[in-house]
Amino acid sequence: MSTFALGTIIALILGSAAVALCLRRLIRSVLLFVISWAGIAAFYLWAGAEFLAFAQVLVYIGAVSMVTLFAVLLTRRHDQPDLVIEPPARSRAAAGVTIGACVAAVLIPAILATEFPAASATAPTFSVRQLGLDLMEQHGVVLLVVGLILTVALLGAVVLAASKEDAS
Amino acid sequence: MTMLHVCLLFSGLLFCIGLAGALARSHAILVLLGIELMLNAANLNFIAFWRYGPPHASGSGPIFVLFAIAIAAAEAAVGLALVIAIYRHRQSVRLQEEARLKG
Amino acid sequence: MSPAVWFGEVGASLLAMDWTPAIASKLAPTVFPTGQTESAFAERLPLLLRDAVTGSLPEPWRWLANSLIAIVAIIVIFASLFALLTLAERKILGRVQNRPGPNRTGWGGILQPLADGIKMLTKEDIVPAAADRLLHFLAPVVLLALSIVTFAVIPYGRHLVPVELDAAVLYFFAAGAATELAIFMAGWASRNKYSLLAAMRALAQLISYELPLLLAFVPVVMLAGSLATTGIVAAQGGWLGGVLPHWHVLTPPGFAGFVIFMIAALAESNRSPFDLPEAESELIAGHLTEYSGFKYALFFMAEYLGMCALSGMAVTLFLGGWHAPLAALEFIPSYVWFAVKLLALLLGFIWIRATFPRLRIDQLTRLAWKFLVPLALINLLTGGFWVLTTHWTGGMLVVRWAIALVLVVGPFLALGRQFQARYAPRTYRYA
Amino acid sequence: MLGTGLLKGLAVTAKNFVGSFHDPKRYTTVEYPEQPTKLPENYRNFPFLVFDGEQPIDGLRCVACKICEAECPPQCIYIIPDRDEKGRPTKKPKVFDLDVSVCMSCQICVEVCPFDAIKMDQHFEIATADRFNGLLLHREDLAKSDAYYHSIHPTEAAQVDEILAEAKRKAEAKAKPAAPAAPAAVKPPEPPAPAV
Repeated sequence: MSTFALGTIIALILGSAAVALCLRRLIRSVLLFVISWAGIAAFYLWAGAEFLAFAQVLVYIGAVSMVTLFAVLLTRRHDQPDLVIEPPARSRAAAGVTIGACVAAVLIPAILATEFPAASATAPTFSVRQLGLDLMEQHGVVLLVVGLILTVALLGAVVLAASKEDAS
Repeated sequence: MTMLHVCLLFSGLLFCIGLAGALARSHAILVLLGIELMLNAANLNFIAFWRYGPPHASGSGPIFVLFAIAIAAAEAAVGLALVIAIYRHRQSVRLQEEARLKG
Repeated sequence: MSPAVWFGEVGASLLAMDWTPAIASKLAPTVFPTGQTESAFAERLPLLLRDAVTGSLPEPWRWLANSLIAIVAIIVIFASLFALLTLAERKILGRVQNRPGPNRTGWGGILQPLADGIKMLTKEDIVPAAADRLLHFLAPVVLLALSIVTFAVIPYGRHLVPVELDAAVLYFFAAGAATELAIFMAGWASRNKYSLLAAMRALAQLISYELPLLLAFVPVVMLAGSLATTGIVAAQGGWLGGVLPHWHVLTPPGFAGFVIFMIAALAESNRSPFDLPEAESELIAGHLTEYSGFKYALFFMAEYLGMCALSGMAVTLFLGGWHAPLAALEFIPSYVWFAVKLLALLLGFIWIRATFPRLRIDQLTRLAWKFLVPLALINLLTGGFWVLTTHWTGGMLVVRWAIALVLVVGPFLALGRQFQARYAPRTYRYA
Repeated sequence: MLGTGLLKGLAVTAKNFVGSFHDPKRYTTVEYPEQPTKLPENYRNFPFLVFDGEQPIDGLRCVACKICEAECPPQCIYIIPDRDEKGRPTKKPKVFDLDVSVCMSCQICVEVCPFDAIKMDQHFEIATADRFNGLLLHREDLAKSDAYYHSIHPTEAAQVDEILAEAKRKAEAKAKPAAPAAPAAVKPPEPPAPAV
C-alpha cells in the first residue's frame, strides 16, 4: 500500500518534471512543475516532515508558481509562438540532455556503491515546537540572515520589475 | 539497498532532470524552473538523510530545508523580476540572445 | 553481476523494506479515550454513533471506515450548510432591503436551494471552442477539492477532530494558498482575455490579502504556543471567575488580530465588499465568465465552503473553538457551541454583504498594503509583548493592559487618519 | 475615526432587518398576484362603457352618437348605431368595438362624451396570447355597471351622479310647464368634463 504510494509519488515527480521541461507551451510546463512541487510536498509528508510539506505547498504552490505564471504572462508575445526550435537550439538541447545523462551516470552508481550506516528503527520525531526552539536558539543568527536576505530580495525584485514610467 | 538508497536515487534523477532542462532550454523562465528543480532535489536529500540516516536527535535536516525553501523563494522572486526587466528591455526572453552585458 | 540478478536483488530488497509512511501515525483518527468519563453522553454522541457502525470491523478496516465516515460527515454537513446558507443569505438580504426574499418554492422558500441546484444541473455545460478543455474542467474541481481539504484540521468538538496535525494551522493556510492556482487555471483555460485579466486581478487580490491573513493569526500562535488547532483551542479553555472566557479575542493583540483576520477573510473568500473578482454588475463574472451549469455551481460551492472554512478557523483561533462562553453553560455539547459561533460569523459575513458597497481595485490593494499589513506587523509586536508579560499581576496587570491597548489603538488611529485623509469626509460639488 | 462610518452603516442595515419583522414601513413588498395592489384612484388605462340598472346591453348610457369615434386620436373606436325594424335609430350601439392594442389611454373619449357613458377603467391584466381578437374588446366586454364605476373612481363617479341628477331635475322642471310639447327634450345639456 505505502510502497505503491511512494512509487506513485516518485513517478509523479519525475514524470511531471521531465515532461514539463520538454513541452513547448510554457503555461502547461509551469502547471506541470506545480504538480512536481506538490509531489515533493507529498514526499515530505510521507517522510514525516509535515511542517516542511506545508511550507513547500505554501511557498512553491502558493507563491513561486504565482510569480512564475505572472512572469510568463508578462513576457508573452502574441505574434510568435512561445518557443521557436532552431538548429542551434537542437544541438544545445542535445548537449544539455547529454550532460544531464552523464551526471546521472556518475551519480547513480556512486549512490548504489555507497554503504550507509543502518537507519534508525523508528522515524525521528520532530515536533513543531522543537523546530521553533531550534530555529530561535541554535539557528537564530541564520534565521536573521535569511530574513534579511528575503527582505533585500523582495525590495530588489520590486525595484527590478517596477516599470520606469518617467524614463520611457 | 535501503530506503536511503531509493530516496537518494530518486533525488539524483530529479537533479539530473533539472540540470538537463536548465541546460537544454533557452527560455529564461524554464531555465529558472530547472534550477528550482535542482534545489528541490538537494532538499530531498536532506530529508532522506534525516529520515533514513543513522540515529540522531537533531532537526538540522528539516531546518536546513526550511532555509533552502526560503532562499529558493527569494531566488525565484529576483530571478523572475530579472526576466521581466530583460524582456522589457529587449522584447525577448531567450537566453542565447542575451550574450552582451552592454544594453 | 548480471543485470537480471541486480534487478532481482534490488526488487527483493525493495520489497523487504519497511514502507510505512511516518505520517500514518498522525492520521490515526481520534479513538475515544477510554479513561475519560467526565464528558457527558451528548458530548460523546457522534463518536458513539460512529462506533456503533464501525465497532465490529477488524482493526485496519475500522480505521478506514472511521476515516470515511468522518469525510462523508464533513462533506454532507457542509454541503447542506452551503445550501441553507445560500437561502439564508437571500432571505436576510431581502429583509435588509425591505422585501421578503425567495418565498415561493416550498414552505417559505425552504426548497429554493434545491430548485437552484436543479436549475444549475440541467443547464447546458458550455466550453469555449478555443478553451483548454482539460484545465477548464480541472479548475473548479481543484478549487472545490482544496476548499474541502481545509476542513480536515478544524476541531468541531471536544472529541471531533478529523486529523490531528502538529502544524494544522500551516496546513490550513497552505491549502488555502493553493486555491489561487485553480483561479489562474480557470482564467487561463477559458481563452478569453477578459477572463484572464479578471483572474489576474483576483490573484492580485488573493496574494495581497494572504499577507494580513497569515500575519493576523501569528500573535494567537504565540499566545497558545502551538500550531496545532487542538493546542490552540486547549489554550483558550477555562474562565476567569466562571464568567470571562480565556478566548484570544478578549486580549488586545487577539482582538486586533481577529478584526484583521476577518477583513482579510472577507477578501480571501471573494465576499462583498471585496467581491471584485466576480463583480456581477461591473465585470461580467470575472474568471467565471466562461463557466456555466455544473462547473459554475462548483465554483459557487467552493466559494461558500471557503467562507465556512475560514470562519471555522477564525472560531478556532480567536473565539475559543468549541469552548462554552460561560462555565455554567458547559453542559451543552461542545459541537453545538462550535456550530453557534460558526453560524454567528457566517451571519456576520452576510450582514457585511448587505451593508457595504464594493471597493475599487486601487482602494482594495491600498487597504491591504498600506493599512492591514502595517497594523498586522505592529500587532506581532503587541503579541510578543503580551506573551512576555503573562506573569505580571496586580497593579502591573493594569500597566500591561494599558500598554497593549496603546499598542493596538495608537497605530490604528494614526494609520486610520492617514488612510482616511485622502478620501473622507468628501464634499460633492455637483451631486 | 476610521471605522465609525462602517459601524453606522451596519446599524442602518440591522435596523432595517429587525424592522422588517414588525414595522410595515420597513416591509413594503406587496406580493402581487395573491395580494391585489391598491391602485390610486386617478389611475386609468383603457375606456369602458357604463350601464345603469341590471341589463348590461340595454342599460348602456351610450347613445351611439359617434362623437368619441370621431375624436379618438388613434381611431381605436368603431361604432355602428342600432336601428329598429323600421330603420329608425334606437340610440343604442349595435357594435361598439375598442382596440386596446391601439388605444393610448388619452381619455379624450371620456372628455367629449356628452352622456357620461364612457369612462376610464383600471383593469390592466389584459395580457393575451391572441393579439388580434384578444385585444379587440366588444360591446359585451366593455359594458360595466355604474356600481363598478363607483368602486374604482368614487370621487369622480359622485360628481358625475350629481351632474346627471341636476340635468334630470332641470329636464323635469322644464317638462312640467310644457308637458306635451317636450317628450324629445330629455337630452341633458352638455355636462362639464369630469375632474380627473
